[in-house]
Amino acid sequence: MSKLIYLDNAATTAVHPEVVAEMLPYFTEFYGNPSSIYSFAGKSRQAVDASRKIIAGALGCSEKEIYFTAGGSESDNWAIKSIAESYRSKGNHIITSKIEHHAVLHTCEYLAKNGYEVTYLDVDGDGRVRPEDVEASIRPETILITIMFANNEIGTIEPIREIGRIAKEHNVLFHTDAVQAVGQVPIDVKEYNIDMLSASSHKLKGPKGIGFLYVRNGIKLTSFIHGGGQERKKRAGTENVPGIAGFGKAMEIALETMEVRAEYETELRDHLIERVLAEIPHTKLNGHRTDRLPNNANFSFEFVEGESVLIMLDMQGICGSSGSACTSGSLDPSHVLLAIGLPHEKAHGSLRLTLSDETTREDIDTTVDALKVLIERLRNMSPLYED
Amino acid sequence: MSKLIYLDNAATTAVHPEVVAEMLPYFTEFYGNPSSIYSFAGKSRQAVDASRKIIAGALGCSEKEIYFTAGGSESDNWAIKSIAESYRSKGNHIITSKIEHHAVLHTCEYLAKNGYEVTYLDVDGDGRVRPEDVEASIRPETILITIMFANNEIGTIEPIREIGRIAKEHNVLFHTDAVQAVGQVPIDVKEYNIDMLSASSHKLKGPKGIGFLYVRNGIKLTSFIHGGGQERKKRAGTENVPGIAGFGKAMEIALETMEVRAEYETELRDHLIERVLAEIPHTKLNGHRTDRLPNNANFSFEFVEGESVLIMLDMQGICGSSGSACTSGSLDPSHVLLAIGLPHEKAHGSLRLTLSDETTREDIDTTVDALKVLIERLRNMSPLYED
Amino acid sequence: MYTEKVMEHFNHPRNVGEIENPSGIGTVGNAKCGDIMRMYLDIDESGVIQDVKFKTFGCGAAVATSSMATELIKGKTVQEALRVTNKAVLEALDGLPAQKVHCSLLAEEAIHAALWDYAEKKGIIIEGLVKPKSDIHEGEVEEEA
Amino acid sequence: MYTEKVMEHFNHPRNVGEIENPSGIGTVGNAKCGDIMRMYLDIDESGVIQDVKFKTFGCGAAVATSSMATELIKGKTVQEALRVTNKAVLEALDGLPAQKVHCSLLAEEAIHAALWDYAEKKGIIIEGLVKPKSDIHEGEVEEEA
Ligand SMILES: Cc1ncc(COP(=O)(O)O)c(C=O)c1O
Ligand SMILES: Cc1ncc(COP(=O)(O)O)c(C=O)c1O
Ligand code: FES
Ligand code: FES
Repeated sequence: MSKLIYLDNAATTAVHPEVVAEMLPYFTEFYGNPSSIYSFAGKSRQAVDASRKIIAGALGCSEKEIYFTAGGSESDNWAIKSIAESYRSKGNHIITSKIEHHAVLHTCEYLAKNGYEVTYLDVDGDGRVRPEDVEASIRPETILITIMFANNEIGTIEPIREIGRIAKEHNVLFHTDAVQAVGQVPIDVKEYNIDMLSASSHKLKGPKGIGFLYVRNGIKLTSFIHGGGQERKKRAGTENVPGIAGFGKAMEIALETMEVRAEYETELRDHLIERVLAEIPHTKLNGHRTDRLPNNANFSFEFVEGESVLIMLDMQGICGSSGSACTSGSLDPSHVLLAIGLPHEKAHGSLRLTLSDETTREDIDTTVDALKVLIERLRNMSPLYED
Repeated sequence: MSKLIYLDNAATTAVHPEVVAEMLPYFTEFYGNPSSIYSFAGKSRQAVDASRKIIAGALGCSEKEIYFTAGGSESDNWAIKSIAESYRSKGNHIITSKIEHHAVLHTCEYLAKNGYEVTYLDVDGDGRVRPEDVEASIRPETILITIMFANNEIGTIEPIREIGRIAKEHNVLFHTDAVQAVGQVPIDVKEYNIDMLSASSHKLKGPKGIGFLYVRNGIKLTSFIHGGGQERKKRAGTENVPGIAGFGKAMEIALETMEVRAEYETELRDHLIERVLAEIPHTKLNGHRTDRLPNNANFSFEFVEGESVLIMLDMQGICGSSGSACTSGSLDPSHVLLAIGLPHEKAHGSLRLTLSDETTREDIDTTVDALKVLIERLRNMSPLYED
Repeated sequence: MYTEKVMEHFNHPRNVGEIENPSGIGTVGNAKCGDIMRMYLDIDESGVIQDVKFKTFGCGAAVATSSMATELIKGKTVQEALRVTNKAVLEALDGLPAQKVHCSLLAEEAIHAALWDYAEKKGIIIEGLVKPKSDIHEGEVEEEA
Repeated sequence: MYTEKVMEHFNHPRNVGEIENPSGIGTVGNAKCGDIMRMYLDIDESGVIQDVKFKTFGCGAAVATSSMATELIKGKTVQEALRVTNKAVLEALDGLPAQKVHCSLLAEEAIHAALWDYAEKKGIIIEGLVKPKSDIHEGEVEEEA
């Protein structure tokens, strides 16, 4: 196999070498437990503090508003379940959208089975929640609006600023799953009136297994993991010091490079989109044409099935995805593609390609050339295709 | 400062260099998401599978009974809350002990506020739960017994086999927090009738931020973190592949070296205990004299306060603890020491020293020599001490 | 995920295509669920399957099982073809991942559907053959879309 | 965790010990909570603190604040000593971690307790001094244990 062309950076990213270098000392040299009293443990504590500071700086919040978790899923679960629990006396209604990640959707479904009411908002054909729908769904008993910052499959960026404004006006808490957006697009939680925000390190060249939840000061936060006094007594468990240090470094690099990266990736992405739409017939771009993550392209190829496309790409050393990584093992079509109005058989034939700043124009061209051939091959094999 | 003498291996351990080597490729080389479909991700999936196999082998269970988590605290929370939720229709009574880790105690307290009844068993002067007390506490509505395998402060090993037998006879589920025991003493979950078991990697030279929960086949397990289909749909979140790989390697090493290590550490530990008791007056060993973890010694020095002892040790480059790391930042005396009958002021003056196989006899002698002097100094400063 | 044999058949599927005026044709599956398989059979007077072709809209396993199934029934009698179960296809492919086993059922069903069509056209009854439930009549797919 | 000044005072505490026949003695804190501090004052006829000693059972912050407090009041008049608040001690030590601030209150209280004892013995009233709540009378500690 020739060089690997990795176009699945929305599933997970390679860890940046500088991030690994940042983590290494905390495995074997400064391995102390940050909660320990001796000065040796100070090194670990400092690493945690420094990372928290970088992250708080990145979001425009205070360090005391950042709680480290084991990843985006934990952050989503914690945020939603915590609000459900703490604000139960105020109400039992939660507003979300049909295109959230399963970490949000399944948590909402769990709550729905336990006495909560959930409104799942429709999205438009580009995958955007309509702010007016959010507003119209608010009831006296609404305790939480949870809408993702950017969608993981189709890359569409949601109107977070408007939703934040509406949430504030109606005095309803607003959580956003920003797992795909953090480190990719600028986010200021105060400016956007975000009350809680979930993030995951491995989506921005940090290590897997570490994330954070931002919780605005003043929000009643319950513990999700009970135990020791870590994370201001709200999230027990010995701190994953190398992970936290790595996340901080990854965030620092992401911030420094954001502008240049976005420009570079957007151009490549647009090149990819233009070539695919021009050269492969019966093809559609999913998600908003411009209001999308700089590195995301998502296509539907009519008459072919997604897994077959992925396997054929794989045989040429190209890594893509047919939706979110977590569901690509399952046989259901993507709930996101169905929500933007795709019929089932097209929802089965989608391909997500997500770039990084290490992707080259040559990678893109190789991929498009390969796609042209293999889509044709699969179509010739397809009982749905008559040309 | 001279060489660091690290005697706080119960708080956390240095990661074994071979474990770091095992993890490294999964950061930058085989960084794929194990759920992805392309062959590149197969490397990640294989790493996860291999680790699970090692761990299942270590406990004598099937690979399908091991669920990776972010650490011991999450495992404890998940196990207890899951049983509480799934078996609510059977009953609402949980039996635990007064000397559990806070990850268990605070979870039980949380449940107690939500309609569950919890029996906190007393322990004897050595910190041992009496199996007959467990049996006597079982009621028709008892759904769970959760007793730790070995105590993190005083090192006492609990009568797990007897408790497992009782649990089985009465058809009550049995969870054990084995965070301090896994990798230190042999554990066979089938032989001991353990239904669920919590472990954490960083206690056995693995990385921080990764743990597992063993759940016997047939137990109704609810999701704690909802979302993607990872861990047989029971624990969502992109797998921490390097962490999982590292944990597997750490477990492998721990198993291979267990016997030799236990013998070595036990001898050193006994040397430490003998010297301290012989050379420092008004001193008591906490925990069982022989039925304790090979690497644990815990002393109470009358008339002195624990933090002062720790700081003085620290000034000589010796790392110890005054209880569990999570509570050493707090000002409360150890609940474990109170439970074994120590009066408050003695519970404040305790010192835990936990060895590793890298601890030398010289380290121990240096530590005892230092302790003799500093305890004397602190006593001379103490208004409680009249010699 | 897939065995070498599966990958080989996926990558070089045997007997892809259509047969004009086939003795029997069967389409099974459902585009909504992401898989459709169509089998064309050319059966001679003595009941031997002279030629077989398929088209598949489906995952890698669906393609590979179609390919293998056609290989297994080509040159066989109708009765022999009936005995080519999805288990036989699975074994010939060195197995499939658990969640993909249902894809191999599709191939079996498609053959049965084509044989049923053949029997209907000929006005005969094939012993042991029951009417396949999931047969999709021509045009239905397009209507549903 | 602790500043250099705190560590320095912890490591080389000034004025540790006892004074025989002190002008005033004060013990505050509670062994149950893990801290007890005892102050001895030697006050001359003109009300100047000629000597001060302390004993502390407590954390590093308790030791350091006792030490610093004794330094700050030594050679001062009773009135001046009264103005040595825990804030002054804190500042002199370049601060303490949040959860350790209460330890510095102990030093202030111990001084007040010793001054109260001195005033009682002398039969005088020290302006601005209120009876410290947490004074522990001799022997009480042992009884409680
Ligand atoms: C007995 C026991 N249980 C649970 C834990 C929690 O483990 P972790 O810190 O990995 O969450 C610890 C250690 O901190 C422990 O010693
Ligand atoms: C939008 C979104 N939310 C949540 C998650 C879950 O994050 P993690 O896998 O780190 O738990 C992901 C990625 O998997 C995601 O893309
Ligand atoms: S054909 Fe349905 S998943 Fe394989
Ligand atoms: S004296 Fe109480 S904690 Fe410092």
